[in-house]
Amino acid sequence: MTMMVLYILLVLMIVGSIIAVEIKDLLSSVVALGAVGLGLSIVFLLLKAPDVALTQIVVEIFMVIILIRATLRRDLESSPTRSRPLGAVAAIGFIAILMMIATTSFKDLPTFGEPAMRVAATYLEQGLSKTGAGNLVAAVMLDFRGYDTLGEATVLFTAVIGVSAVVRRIGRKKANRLKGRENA
Amino acid sequence: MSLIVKTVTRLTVGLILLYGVYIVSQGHLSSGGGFAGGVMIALSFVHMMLAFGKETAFKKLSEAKALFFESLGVLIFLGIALLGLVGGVFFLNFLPPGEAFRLFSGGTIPFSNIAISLNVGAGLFTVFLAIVLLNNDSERK
Amino acid sequence: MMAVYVLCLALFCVGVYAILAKRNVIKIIVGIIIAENAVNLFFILTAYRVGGRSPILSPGQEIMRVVDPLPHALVLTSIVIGLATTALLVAFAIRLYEKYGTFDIEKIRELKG
Amino acid sequence: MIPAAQIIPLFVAIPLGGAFLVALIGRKIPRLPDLMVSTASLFLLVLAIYSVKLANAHGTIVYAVGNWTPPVGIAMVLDGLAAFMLVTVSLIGLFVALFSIGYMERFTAKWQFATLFLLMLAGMTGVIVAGDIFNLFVCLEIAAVASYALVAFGTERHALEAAFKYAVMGSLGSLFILLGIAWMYGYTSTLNMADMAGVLRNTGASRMTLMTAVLFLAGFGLKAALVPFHAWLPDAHPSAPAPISAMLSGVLIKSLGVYALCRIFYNVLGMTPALSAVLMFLGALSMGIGVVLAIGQWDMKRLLAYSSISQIGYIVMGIGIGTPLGMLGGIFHLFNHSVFKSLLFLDAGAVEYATGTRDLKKIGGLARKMPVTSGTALAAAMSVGGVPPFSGFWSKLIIIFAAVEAGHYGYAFWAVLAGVLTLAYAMKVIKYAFLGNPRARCQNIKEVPVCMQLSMGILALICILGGSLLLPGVREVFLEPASTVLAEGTWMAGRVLNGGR
Repeated sequence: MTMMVLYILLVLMIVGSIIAVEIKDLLSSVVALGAVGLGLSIVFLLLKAPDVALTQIVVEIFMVIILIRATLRRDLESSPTRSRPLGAVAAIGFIAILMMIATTSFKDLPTFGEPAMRVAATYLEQGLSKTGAGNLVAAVMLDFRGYDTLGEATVLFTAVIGVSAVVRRIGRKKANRLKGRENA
Repeated sequence: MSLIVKTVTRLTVGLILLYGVYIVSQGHLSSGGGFAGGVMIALSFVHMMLAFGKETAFKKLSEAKALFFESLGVLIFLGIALLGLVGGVFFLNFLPPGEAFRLFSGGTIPFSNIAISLNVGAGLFTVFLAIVLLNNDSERK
Repeated sequence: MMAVYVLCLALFCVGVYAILAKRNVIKIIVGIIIAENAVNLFFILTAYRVGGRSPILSPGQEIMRVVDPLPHALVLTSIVIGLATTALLVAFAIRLYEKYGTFDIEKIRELKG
Repeated sequence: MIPAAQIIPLFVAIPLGGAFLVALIGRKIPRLPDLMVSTASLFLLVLAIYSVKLANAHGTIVYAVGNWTPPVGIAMVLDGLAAFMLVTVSLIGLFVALFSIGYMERFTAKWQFATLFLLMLAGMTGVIVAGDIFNLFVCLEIAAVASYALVAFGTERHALEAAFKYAVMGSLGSLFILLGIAWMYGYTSTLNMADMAGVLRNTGASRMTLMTAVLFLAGFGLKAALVPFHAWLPDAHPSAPAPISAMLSGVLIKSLGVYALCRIFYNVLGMTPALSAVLMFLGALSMGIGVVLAIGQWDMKRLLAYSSISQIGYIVMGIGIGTPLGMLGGIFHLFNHSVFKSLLFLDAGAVEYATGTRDLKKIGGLARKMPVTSGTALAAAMSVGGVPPFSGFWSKLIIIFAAVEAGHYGYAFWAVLAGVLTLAYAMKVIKYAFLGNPRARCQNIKEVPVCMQLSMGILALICILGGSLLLPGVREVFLEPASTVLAEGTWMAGRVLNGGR
């Protein structure tokens, strides 16, 4: 039953993403993207990952808001729909190679639903007793692998500083003693 | 925005913020955590700004203040890690794990969650402000 | 059972296609988000156990057939990293629109050689 | 864990702490950003030199973050290769920071520049000391996101355009890497690189390895700008402010691209003859295409950017040969290229600072007006062109010898040919920019500020004396431990899991 729902959701997500990529109207594209994110969140719930589902849905909301903010009131004339032929060839070539290798490589992966769990067994056994956190994901994120989480917070921090640096009105001070700067 | 939107917003903004805080504080017990909660806190401010315009939102949290809180949050998180280094190892969970399933359990985990939520909440609001302010400027031209 | 992985990879390929082949800046960003979603999904797929329980314990519960919590933590990290990248890309896109008046990557072309 | 291992987390914590402090209070205190960047990178250099001593004394040092024994927790690993890379990155970082004190006066919001610069540095050192594959990815993203923003720091049209393309290609690369990691995790069920190598060696899953190798090659190839994936580099590197161009070309593509690629291919997946052939082929391709495109350029920084593609080709080919001599050559060339390419970009920045343009057709005769810039540029150009006794000559010589020794005569000939063409474009820069009669617009210029001169001077000195790293006694301390780590392949994994040695 779970598998059936999973397949249906996955197919819907793929359809949704194709719509998001191919539709002409940018706003509809962003909305379709939001639907894909919502579907993904439900898939995460099905796969017993409530933490991830929660984060996915709120992050998706934020992404859709800023994307809509970017696309709102942009005239359609400026939104091309045609593809870049060279890029399309490169993409299809790469995807073909990837799919070809992947289909043989899938056989090496453990069966779906039966992960090997070499390291993870330790988390299940010791997570509660050693860290005292009932949520094992929180235990892994902030204790066993807290350093990764620092890195993640730093990436977000970097992006925020980056965004506020990029949106500056004036990037370069006017060079007074130089006349005729070419690259300013 | 219309009166309906404003009234509904007035009622819901507090709830969203409160739910975000709840998610942060319960991060080590049930699903959620600093990131999800932080995003919710940011979204509550975004919500307010969309309904009431930027002046009202600015009164609550200006861009400079948001950037300050963001840096503060991530600095606190690094501080927790460095306190561990003082105690022996980088990222050592130096507080006792405590009794499981209580609010004060998990050693440093709840504190890290709060630091992260500060960072994420303030940071994402800054991003939104930067992008929105930019849009307004360009439309005015 | 492998079909799940194949579908997930197909989603990734849709994203990659959009990144490489589309001319619209927003479509490229949409492609990146889709591909990111697919990669996150792949992580969670590797964690799933048939008939498993979520890795959130409650008092008095036995630890039995709990799904792998590690990929969940990794995906939380990668979701936030994706959000950070997207925010930066959107800021670039808006600035580009402001300077060039278009979202067309073929027209936004001052640098060449 | 030995007590001295406590310095390992400091490599990440110092620049991160500096960045956060600058963001917190840097706007209020005007001199703080400069001061923080310089002191943090100076500290890093001192620590990095100390880490070379440590790595020599103790071999592999493993630091278990959070006191969780790997593979349960995250490991930071310091070995010969990591120490070598740390010295390279922090050396360039320090002099670029010194240079940017003067150069960045032309830009607004210096505190943001300082923050992003320190974050980029932290990301690179994080990648270098990472012993855990997901941690490597996270640190890589810190450095990459910071570099996207830094490329667009001037917020001009072309800078934004270049930054957008760079960010899209960079994100695509990161996605490939992340998918590769997911695949690896699904199979090995661990994230520690040493543990992963052990699992892969025991089970010998070749189909699995092929898939991840393709994903990692595409991902890290995009970061390192190897030829089929190089399209973003000639836009991104010239559009950034000069100190950032120096950082990007000098160390970022190496620590994020080449170092991570080698670390994973040699120490995790294990090198096979097929992989080695692929690396050599891509290296040779980058070498040839980069050098041909570089000769045709008239924009000084764009020429240097194409030159970076070509020189990365040398490094990848040297390492790809797979013999100890080839790896030594590749590693040595990595160091030399970091020094001379960042010096050349700083010189280009100085020229732009003084004259306002970097078009080779519009400048000339700068030798008389800007003696320090011209002198250092000459040293760097000689080094990139492979003129003895400058450092670049020795490393290229070793790579060519290694190719001959391994029986790859075609590749050796190709490298010689590319070397000759390299000399041609190096001479082109010198001839058009610094020799000849001064153009009208170059009459009233003066030499750049002292801090910029100082950093260029010291880098030029390293260019001239770089060959001495090969002397017996020095080589065993700095270069050989680095190439040994690669030569050991997946067998070094055992030492990481046994807690060092």
